[in-house]
Amino acid sequence: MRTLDHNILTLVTFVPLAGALLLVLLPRRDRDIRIFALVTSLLTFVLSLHLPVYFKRPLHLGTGFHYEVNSPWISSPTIHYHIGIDGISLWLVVLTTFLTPLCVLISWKSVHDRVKEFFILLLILETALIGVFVALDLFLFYFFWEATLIPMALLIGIFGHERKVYAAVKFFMYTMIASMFMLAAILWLYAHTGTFDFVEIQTQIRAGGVPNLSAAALWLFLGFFIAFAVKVPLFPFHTWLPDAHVEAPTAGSVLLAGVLLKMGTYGMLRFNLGLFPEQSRQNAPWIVVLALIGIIYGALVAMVQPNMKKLIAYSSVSHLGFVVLGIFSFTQAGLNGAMFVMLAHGVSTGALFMLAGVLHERRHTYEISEFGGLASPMPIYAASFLFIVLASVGLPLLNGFVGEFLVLSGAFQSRAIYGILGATGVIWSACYLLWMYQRVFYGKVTHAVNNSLLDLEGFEKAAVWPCALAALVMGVAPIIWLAAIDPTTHSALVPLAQMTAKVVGQ
Amino acid sequence: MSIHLVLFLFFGAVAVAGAINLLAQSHPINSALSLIAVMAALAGEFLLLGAEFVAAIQVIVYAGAIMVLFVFVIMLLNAGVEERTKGSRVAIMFGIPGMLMGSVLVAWAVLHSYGQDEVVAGALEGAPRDIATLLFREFLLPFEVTSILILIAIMGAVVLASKPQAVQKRKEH
Amino acid sequence: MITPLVAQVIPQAGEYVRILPELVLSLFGILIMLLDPLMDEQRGQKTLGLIGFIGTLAGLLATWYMSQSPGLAFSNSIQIDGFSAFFHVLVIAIAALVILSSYEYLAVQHIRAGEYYALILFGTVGMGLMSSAVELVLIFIALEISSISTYILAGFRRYQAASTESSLKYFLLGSFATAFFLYGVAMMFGATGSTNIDKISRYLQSNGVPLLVYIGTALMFVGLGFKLAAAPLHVWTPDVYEGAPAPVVGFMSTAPKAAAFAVLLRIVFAINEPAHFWPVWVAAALSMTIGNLGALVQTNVKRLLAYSSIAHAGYLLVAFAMTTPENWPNGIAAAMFYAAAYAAMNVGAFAVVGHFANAGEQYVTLEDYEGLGRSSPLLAAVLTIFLLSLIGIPITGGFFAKFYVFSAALRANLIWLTLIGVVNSAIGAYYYLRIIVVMYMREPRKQVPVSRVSFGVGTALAVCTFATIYLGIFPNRVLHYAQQSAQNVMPVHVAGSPTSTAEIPAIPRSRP
Amino acid sequence: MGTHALPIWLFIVVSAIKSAILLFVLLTAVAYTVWLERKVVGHMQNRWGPTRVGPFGLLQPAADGLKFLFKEDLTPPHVYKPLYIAAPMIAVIFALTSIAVIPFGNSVVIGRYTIPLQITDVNVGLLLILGITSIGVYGVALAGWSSNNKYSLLGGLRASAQMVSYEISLGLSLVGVLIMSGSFSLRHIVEAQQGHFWGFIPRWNIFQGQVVGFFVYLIAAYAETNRIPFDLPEAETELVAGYHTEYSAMKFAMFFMAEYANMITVACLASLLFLGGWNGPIPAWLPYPLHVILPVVYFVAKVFVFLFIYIWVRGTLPRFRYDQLMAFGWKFLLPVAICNLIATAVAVTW
Amino acid sequence: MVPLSYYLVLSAILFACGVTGFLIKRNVITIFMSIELMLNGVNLSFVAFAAKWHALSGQVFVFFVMVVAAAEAAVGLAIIIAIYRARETLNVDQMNLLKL
Repeated sequence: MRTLDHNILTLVTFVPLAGALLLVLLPRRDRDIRIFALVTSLLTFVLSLHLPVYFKRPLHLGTGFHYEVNSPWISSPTIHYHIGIDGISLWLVVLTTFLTPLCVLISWKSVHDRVKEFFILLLILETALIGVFVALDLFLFYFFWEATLIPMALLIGIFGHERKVYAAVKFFMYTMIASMFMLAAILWLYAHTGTFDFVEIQTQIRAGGVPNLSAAALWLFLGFFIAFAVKVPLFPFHTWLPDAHVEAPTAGSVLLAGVLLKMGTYGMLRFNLGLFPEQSRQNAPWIVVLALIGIIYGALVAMVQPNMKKLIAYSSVSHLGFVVLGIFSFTQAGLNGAMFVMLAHGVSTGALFMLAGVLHERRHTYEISEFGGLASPMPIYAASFLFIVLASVGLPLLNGFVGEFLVLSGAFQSRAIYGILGATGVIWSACYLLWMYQRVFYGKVTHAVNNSLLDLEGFEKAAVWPCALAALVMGVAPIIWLAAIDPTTHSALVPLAQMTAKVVGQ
Repeated sequence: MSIHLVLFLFFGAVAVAGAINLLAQSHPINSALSLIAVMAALAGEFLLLGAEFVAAIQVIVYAGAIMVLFVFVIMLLNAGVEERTKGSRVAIMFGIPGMLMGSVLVAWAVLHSYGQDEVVAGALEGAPRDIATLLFREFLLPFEVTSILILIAIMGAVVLASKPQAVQKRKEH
Repeated sequence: MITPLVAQVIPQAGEYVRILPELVLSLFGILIMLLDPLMDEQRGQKTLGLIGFIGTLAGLLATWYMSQSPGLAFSNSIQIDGFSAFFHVLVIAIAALVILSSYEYLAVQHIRAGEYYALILFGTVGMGLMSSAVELVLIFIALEISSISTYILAGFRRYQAASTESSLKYFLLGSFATAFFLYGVAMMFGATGSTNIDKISRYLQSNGVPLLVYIGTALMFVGLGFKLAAAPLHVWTPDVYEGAPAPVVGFMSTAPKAAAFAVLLRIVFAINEPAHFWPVWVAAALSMTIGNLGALVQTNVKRLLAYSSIAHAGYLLVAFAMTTPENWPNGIAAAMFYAAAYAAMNVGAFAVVGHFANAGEQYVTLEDYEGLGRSSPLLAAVLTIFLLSLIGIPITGGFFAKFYVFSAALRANLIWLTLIGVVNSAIGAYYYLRIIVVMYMREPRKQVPVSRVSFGVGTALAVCTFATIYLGIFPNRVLHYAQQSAQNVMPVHVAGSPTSTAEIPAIPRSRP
Repeated sequence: MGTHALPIWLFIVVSAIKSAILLFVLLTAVAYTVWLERKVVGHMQNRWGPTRVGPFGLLQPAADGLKFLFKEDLTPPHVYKPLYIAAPMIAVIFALTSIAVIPFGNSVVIGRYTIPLQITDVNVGLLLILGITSIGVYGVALAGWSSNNKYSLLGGLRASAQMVSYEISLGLSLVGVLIMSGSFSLRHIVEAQQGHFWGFIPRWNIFQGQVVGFFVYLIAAYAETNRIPFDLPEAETELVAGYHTEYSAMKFAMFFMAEYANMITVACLASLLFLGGWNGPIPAWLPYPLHVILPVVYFVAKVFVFLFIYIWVRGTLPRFRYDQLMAFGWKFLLPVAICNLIATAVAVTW
Repeated sequence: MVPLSYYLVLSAILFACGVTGFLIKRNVITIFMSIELMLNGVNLSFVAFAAKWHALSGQVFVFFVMVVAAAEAAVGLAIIIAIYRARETLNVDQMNLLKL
């Protein structure tokens, strides 16, 4: 078991890549390819279940990271293959491995052109995504961060809808340029600490052993923050998101909303908070304001969207605002809530995109006005949709509720007005989602075509229902997740608490 | 004024006049002839500096071989009077002042560095034997390597100047 | 019986080992020339190409053998050390790849093979010598060998006016630049009384830096800047690259540049003339900016890559702007690594472009690349890898190349230059991406025939891809080697350089 | 060098006198070479040659000269005038200049001063001659081009191509001699050929293994001077006199003079380099003036022999075709010259 | 006797004339001749410096420069002939097939 513990992360990370490489060699028989991709992603998922199951086993007590692997990779500059997970990244990894097989399923029929390329890209993307969450070497992190870009851009660009090229390029350029700033910051850190290792840099910063840090810290903080804020996307940087979502194929949207956006918030949590607590605190006010704007603005814009997918996309802007709000409230509840919203949003928005994709599959449009009264021809579909919408809205006992509740309570603790403004977001989200549901499913069938629409098929059920199930379990027993998250967020807040203590002491 | 200075000034004047004439003339053949004049005048300067061998080689190689090639090509292509097309105005506008500045800079640097230090003419006997010794010892490698250079040049001249039909002919054979 | 005179003239066998790669390549070049008239076109293309390829392999072997006996040779005119071995391997490997990728190109374009392969080999000889020469006159001649052979190669599609024009432009501007370089050498000689880099370095150390040395370095920089296509001396690049045959462009955008960089490294760092900082800084910043901005508006892929090569010269020049000696090894090593990575990806990119171009190079616009991702997925994928590497995306060599250069620059506190570089790489991403987008995300508007990938091109591409990825995942060995051999370039008098030229033992020479 | 002993003014006077004499002799020689050629070729072709003017037609050159002088000097309308006029001058000036470094005998001792029988002795004399003759090609080339006539142009083109090509063989054939004597100074070269093998074979270079070099030189020199069988630039039958089609009167005469002066230079050079120059048997009991005069006589005799061979060849051989000429130059003469060079170098070294 | 700097200034003037010719002349052959003029200027520098340093090597360099110039001339003129065949002009302004 020890060897497995040592290698499990590497295994989880690279099994999809290995699958992709094997897929290259496979002949172009679409069915085989689909099955192979499904098997690979399921295998990854199963392997990744090892992580939470044996999470508590004390492996490396010193650093707080589990399943750590640290072996030299490149000697100059000293880059290590340093991976490991803590409570934050644990669930994000699992979320990724959970969503990928569902993506394969949902793409089973909807992708029929260049199938091989599609699944190769999907599996490469999975590796890169997992890599982002497990990397503990800043360089390795950047490496995977950039590596997510290409398969995602290609997925959008090749398999997307009408304005796919525009969307793909926009997506690529936004993220690419933003991450340049992060690279600059990483290089500065390397130049002044002599290492890329996250843990070591953290230790050095906390010990105050980095020369010139005080002058540069703000810029470094911003360098990281911009890269993450674009990815999240935080309010003024969000313009790429609707385009990318609308044009992306279903599986692309699912991974984009479900996992890719979390890379940004994960980065904030891990790097901005972890490396620059002081700057985080100083800059928190305007960041929180941006987050609140995001929450409300996203919700309001979502409300008027005539396009279902765009609506969900803007809802993501709104939800991710909660995450940022939670993170920068600097409270235990807020951080836990932020983490939980990430997971919940991943599951429920992923499912929403899948469902939207199902509709698009049948009608080739996302326009809400094209539908109406779908409840009668597609009862199972309507029921599933309702379930997911409720989860997303934040109905108690479903997953959305737990996270949002925690975030808001954290925000209240931090400053009441944050909580109040944030709480309106919940209301808005109920409005636009339910209104959308009403327009699509209730009433009479307005378009005759819709009468003959097929209900959910087997593989679609197989893709959507696990999400629904997960949403339910997360809502009922959030403790399973929070048990791992809580200690980590707790330790993440320690330096902040010390800082406050210092300020108070003075 | 010593005889050397007189000769220097004479050859120098010829050289500069030739160079300017090269620029002023519109017909390439006139330019070529002025260039030959420059080369001949430079051979004179080399003699003043005691470099007899170099002077002779200058005449043989430059004036006698390279410039013959130029004249040959001018004749072969029957190149006419240069057309005064729009030219590259930018080059003229920025190039010439820049060039003037550059040369003034070099001249200043040279005068600054050496002032009136004089060269003793003939102080250095450019005897062919000494040059050969140097060429075959210190500069053996460069000397040998020039053979590759010449080989390339010959090959290139043949490849580029031969008529494209040659390819077709080869194919027929 | 050998008379004493001859004994003095003939160098010892040990010295010949130090030019062994050049000897081997020249011999193979001559062999090709001799065999050329004996063969008809069809057979010539195959056989001569094979001989050329074997020649380069033999050259690599010879380089290995050569690197076993470091030291000075031929009256201190060349110096064999890790540095020169590195560039030898680089240029010879480029030549090998270009020969492979020309294999079918020549047949498609009806280009005579004999002179073509011979010129590549001879040109490689010049470039090899450039990397090992420490004598300015030898550098000059070697530079001319490499330049003249590329002038000719650029004009090889003779039945096309564009190619001849490209050759002419390259030639005129190239010789113009050579004259500047030569004037610089003259100034150096005048100021120090020597043309040996080591001697110049010593002279400057003991006598200070005369005024003429500044002018000399500036002039030499102008001359080499042309060869490097560094702005503002870059104007020839797009025209020449557009007109020249694609594999030749792959060759001349990498090998002569690498060699010129080797020369520049030796000159800049060994002479240690303090005033080079600002010219290099400006040239680097300008090259990056002009190259990237110029590439944005191009529709011809060859022109686009030409501008990109200007930009890459700029990135590389960043490594030259190190001011203090303790930063030099970083800069040198970064430059060496960059040259290697750039060679791998650019030769590969041009091999693909050359393959797509087809007879008469008619398919070279972005429009022709539409839908290639569908019609020839493998080639498109390979080209994508090269382009990603040119952007500097991780897991490709281009990433580490940029990374090393920028981190070296940061360590030398060149914040602004690094910033310009980083912003430029972001701009650069756009136009490389355009090619990828066109290949994968557009439907073809016209039918572009793509011939089957032949063995030669296939092998070349495989090697380039492998090298690009290898450098992107395991840059260790190459970088390590570069760092070690960077010490060889360091001038004698800089304290703390463990293996300076002075300590490399000259081969003892017995004179009767 | 004896000249060092001369005061500068005396040196200038002596040089002027030497130049004047030499020029006179040369021009006369040119005139009479023409006569000789006509006469000899006439006899070879079983006719008399010039007979009318003077005994044996000896005054014919003077008559020709007068005729050239007094004929109307036509300048065709479409020529490029500056060069059209300059070309013959270039030709004749460079043809006459090269004689300056040719030594034609030993030194004369007059009073305290030793005066070499040579206008000036440069230590790179041979190179200087090569340089001057190589410039001479411009005369022909420019004449052909400036005439604005396709025959002339072709003639000029042929001339320059031919002269550049054969100059290489010419130069290489001389290198053998240079290796043997180790100097570029013509005087040294001649002095290196003094003495005999086994008491009777003179140590001339041609007897020291430079036979091949000699013949290469001879052939290349014929080509350099545009003489039959290499007279393609002025081939009457195809090019209507080639580069000098448009020339008449004195300008034509200049080309004529240049050609023959070049012949003489080449002949001088051949005898200096290969046939021992002015070396020859001079019994010691002869009075001093003969010691000075005999070498000059020997030298003139050798030159005469060469000129005779020139004429002989002209009377015997047909003209080459142009491609044959080029092929011959590059594919035969040049390799032979190189082989000769290598053989000489090897022989001298071992 | 002549100061060294005079020679060098003369050489700089010739070089500058060459550069000017390169920039302002329109005929390819003349442009090429300007380059030769530059090389000649450099040669004068070399010989003058050789005299200054009493080093014959300066004269040897001239030798190499001439070889290079000859090689360049051969190749360059061949290119010029080729381009004349293709374009029937020697004016650089008309060498415009390759433009943005």
